[in-house]
Amino acid sequence: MRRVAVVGVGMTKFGVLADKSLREMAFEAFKEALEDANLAPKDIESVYTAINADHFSSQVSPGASVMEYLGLNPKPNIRIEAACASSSAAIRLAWLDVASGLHDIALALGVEKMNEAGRTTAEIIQFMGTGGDITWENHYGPTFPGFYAIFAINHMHKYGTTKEQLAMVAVKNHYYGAMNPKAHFQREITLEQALKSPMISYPLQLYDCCPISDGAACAILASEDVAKKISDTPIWITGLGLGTSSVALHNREDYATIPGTVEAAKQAYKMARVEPRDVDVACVHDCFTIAEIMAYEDLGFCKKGEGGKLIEEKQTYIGGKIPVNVDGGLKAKGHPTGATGAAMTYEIVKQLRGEAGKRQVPNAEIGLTHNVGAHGTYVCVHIYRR
Amino acid sequence: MRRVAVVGVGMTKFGVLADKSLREMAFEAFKEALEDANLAPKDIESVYTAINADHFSSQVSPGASVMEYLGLNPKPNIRIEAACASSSAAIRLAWLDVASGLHDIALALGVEKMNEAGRTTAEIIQFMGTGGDITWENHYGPTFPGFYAIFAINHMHKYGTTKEQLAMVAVKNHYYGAMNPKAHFQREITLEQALKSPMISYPLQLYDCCPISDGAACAILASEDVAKKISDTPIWITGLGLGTSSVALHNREDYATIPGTVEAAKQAYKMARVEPRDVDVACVHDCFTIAEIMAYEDLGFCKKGEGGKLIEEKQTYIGGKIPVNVDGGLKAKGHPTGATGAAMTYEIVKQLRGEAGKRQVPNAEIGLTHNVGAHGTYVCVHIYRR
Amino acid sequence: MAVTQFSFDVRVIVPPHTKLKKFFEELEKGKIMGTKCKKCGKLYFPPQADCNKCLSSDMDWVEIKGTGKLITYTVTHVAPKAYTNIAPYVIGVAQLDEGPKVTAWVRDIKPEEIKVNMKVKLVTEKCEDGITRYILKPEG
Amino acid sequence: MAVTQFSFDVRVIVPPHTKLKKFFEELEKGKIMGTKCKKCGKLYFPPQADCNKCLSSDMDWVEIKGTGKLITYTVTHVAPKAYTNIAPYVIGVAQLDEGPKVTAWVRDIKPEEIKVNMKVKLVTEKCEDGITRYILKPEG
Ligand SMILES: [Zn+2]
Ligand SMILES: [Zn+2]
Repeated sequence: MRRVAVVGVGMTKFGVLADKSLREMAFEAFKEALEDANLAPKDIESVYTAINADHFSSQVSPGASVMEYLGLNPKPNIRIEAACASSSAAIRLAWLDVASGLHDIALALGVEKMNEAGRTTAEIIQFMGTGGDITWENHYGPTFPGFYAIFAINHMHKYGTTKEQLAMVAVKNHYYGAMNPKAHFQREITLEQALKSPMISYPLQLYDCCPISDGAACAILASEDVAKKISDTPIWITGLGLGTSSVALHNREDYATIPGTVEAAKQAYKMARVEPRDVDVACVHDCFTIAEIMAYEDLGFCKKGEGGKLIEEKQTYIGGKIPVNVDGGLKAKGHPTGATGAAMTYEIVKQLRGEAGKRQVPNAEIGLTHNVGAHGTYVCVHIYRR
Repeated sequence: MRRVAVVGVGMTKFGVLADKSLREMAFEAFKEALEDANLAPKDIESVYTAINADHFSSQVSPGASVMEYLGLNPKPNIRIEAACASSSAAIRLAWLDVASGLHDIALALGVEKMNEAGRTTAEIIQFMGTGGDITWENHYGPTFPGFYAIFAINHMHKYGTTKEQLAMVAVKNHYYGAMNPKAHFQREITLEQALKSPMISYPLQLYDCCPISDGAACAILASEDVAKKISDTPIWITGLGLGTSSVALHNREDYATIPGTVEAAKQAYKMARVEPRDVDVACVHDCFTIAEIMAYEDLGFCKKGEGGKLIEEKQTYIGGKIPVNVDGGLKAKGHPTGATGAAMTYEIVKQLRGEAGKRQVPNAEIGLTHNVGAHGTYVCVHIYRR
Repeated sequence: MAVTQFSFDVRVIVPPHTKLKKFFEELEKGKIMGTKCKKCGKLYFPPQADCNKCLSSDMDWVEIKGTGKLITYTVTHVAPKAYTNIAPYVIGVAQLDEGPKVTAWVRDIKPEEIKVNMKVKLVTEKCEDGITRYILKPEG
Repeated sequence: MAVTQFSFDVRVIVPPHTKLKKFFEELEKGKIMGTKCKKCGKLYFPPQADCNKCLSSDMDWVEIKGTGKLITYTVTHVAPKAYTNIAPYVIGVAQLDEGPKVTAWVRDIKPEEIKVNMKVKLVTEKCEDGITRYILKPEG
């Protein structure tokens, strides 16, 4: 198994990008990554295109359409789907491709256009709800905020987690989003604003939820030989974990945890030979505020049930025990589902290179990304080292 | 890079399986493969679930739902999409997973439920048409028979290929389909029947087209050490190729070839260190009869333009130069898109083991599968050796 | 601006096509059925045609009593398009005394009176959209 | 048998949201526009906002003359749902004299009279469904 490094990253601004098509967003991220890696399109040997849902793109088999627009035919390409963890899964596969020795340079690109002209929020919510179990649960009209609200009620009941603690996650992520020029929301919010925002799915309010975003992000991976030749700042992927959980809620054992996260974290830490306390900076999947609190616990940043306390004590701010989502997270940076994992990798690469500007975590050496598909059906944890 | 073998295969009968859900079909194929490999579910370390389109399953992120039903959570799983080549792509990734050393035993499972109650053929055709370029070509009402008809007209014009030669492909594949208890159509047809069948998209008639099928198929791959321990008949995957072509017709150079096939074949032959003439038995992508004729040529079984002659001389029957689609092909065996590639692997594994019964190719040592996504946007070529 | 538009069915299918037909027939009659693996005895509710514990597909139908307690829930205020007219509604997860868990609407109780661990019972109900569902109601 | 059903839009979008808005505006006026990379000179038709040859996104708009010859075609008899009312119709691919190829309906000629290599010209037409398209017509 060869060592593999990230040698280039690129991403669009996230947001409602009404002026850009799926392919144009992908092109923009791809171009930035090539320039970052100092490579040309001809150097890319293999491609993994991550897109969450055909419905969003309207284009069936949308990965092929992106590939064409990048001008990369007839090279290898596969479209990867792991719900909201699609581009982390693509990075995992690009890693396998290079680690195995099949190729030296591989591209993992994620993109999603969730806001398409004429599509209403109620339609998007309905469509996304079909990511829950179609056979037994969909005819109760579930929503994604609802799935996480179900986790939140259980977490609050078991561990005494409060709505204030949930809101504190949003406040932190908006605080950092305000420092990120690529974030969907670049403004701070107060705890009061969050707690006064409209109820979406009790106990989750508007500010507990990430926005519906468009965007693209990508990473170029290279083998050790190539990485050392072309890059002064290769960022090594040293640990990879992939866990899964049931789609149907009734097949879960516990609603205050994401079983896929626990499994993925175990695999990744073991492979990277590190412990949670060794991680200097992390991007975790905060599609909803409760998700970030569960992530703290499931990733081992604190004991189970103490996630609420961790944010209350500001331990996940820069300067705290473990800075989390200092790019704004999904909550403020945005969550164009297919692009989200690659955008986490983008942030961690910038952090480990020391290029994160105002939101730089000092001397970050080991980084972690945690990307959850749907309500835990797919979970990728990657560990990076500079 | 470790050697990797197929140690177990399973598939449902293909056809209109009104009694079975997506998950139930997947379970049936999985169970057969486990029994074939003499393994238990706990032995599977990593899963790649291939499904072509969310629209068919209604379930968004359908791979997660299959994984749950197989009882394999929290193990790794990723849903793979490469249009009609999805499960060949899944096998490629399972190969990478094992070859890299990350896991020893991986499952690649493909499944598709195209016929869902209440869905009309015109709706299915419309939906599938969105696999063509959404931006520039879809508002002309293209269909998949139409894309291949466009290739056929060009091939006929350039090389003198005849409608009779196209029909001969259908006659051959129905001839072998009649010997395959898992085939969608298990009956022979005559050249006259084919030529008198209704026109679908000129020059392609009903018998030039594969049916709309439901079904599942899967393969279990293992590392050399494990394969030799658990199997008396490991079938080695020795060559892998993956090529791509543009989605939009206007970005193609030539309409009498599939550029992705040419590229994938080149990669696979080189990796396996074999020539087209070394192949003893092949499953090629005959979604339409012209596709099989182009495959003969693009895979190097004959010179470019001589595909029509090859079938006319019956060189692709058992006993001929290169037996092709002796399982009935997509034409008679059926084409549940996500499952098609794994079903090709199923056939080649059975052939190389000498377990293909009435349609056994004598002494087959080297086999090839060729699986085309959409109209060539993704093409996988795999080479197998017993 | 040239935009053509068409709709393609995305259905919520409570499977009309599967080996579980009997479940839906009994549901209409007010009975809630699960399946039990003849080989290993595992009880499936909602029912499954196949047992992923022992790989058998030989199942018995068994009636579900449906008593249990609520583990967690949510009150859906912002609903999907097809459900906006009935919002807010409560989706809960209950632990049945018989072993399995179940996801369903919690009805006949005000959202603010719902408590984790409250006793509930699964019953059938022909809902306002004409679909018969199993739902959770408070008990005792 | 409990089946709820709803439709979700699957649209054929001739992009209303992209940097190519001008194309659709000009199309309505009867003009067919392509883009030309200012950096490397590559001509794109249909237009693209980005050049994948040199990675520049700095493009000029250029009018397409649209003369060329038919490379291949098909006559669609069994059509998608939204197009069954106009079947049979001809979809062709033409090589334009200006370089690019184009896919479009071939109209104003009987299907049986169509020949590969025939001269064609790309023109705009407001079609029966109210959508303005570029289509191929026989010439000369
Ligand atoms: Zn059992
Ligand atoms: Zn250029």
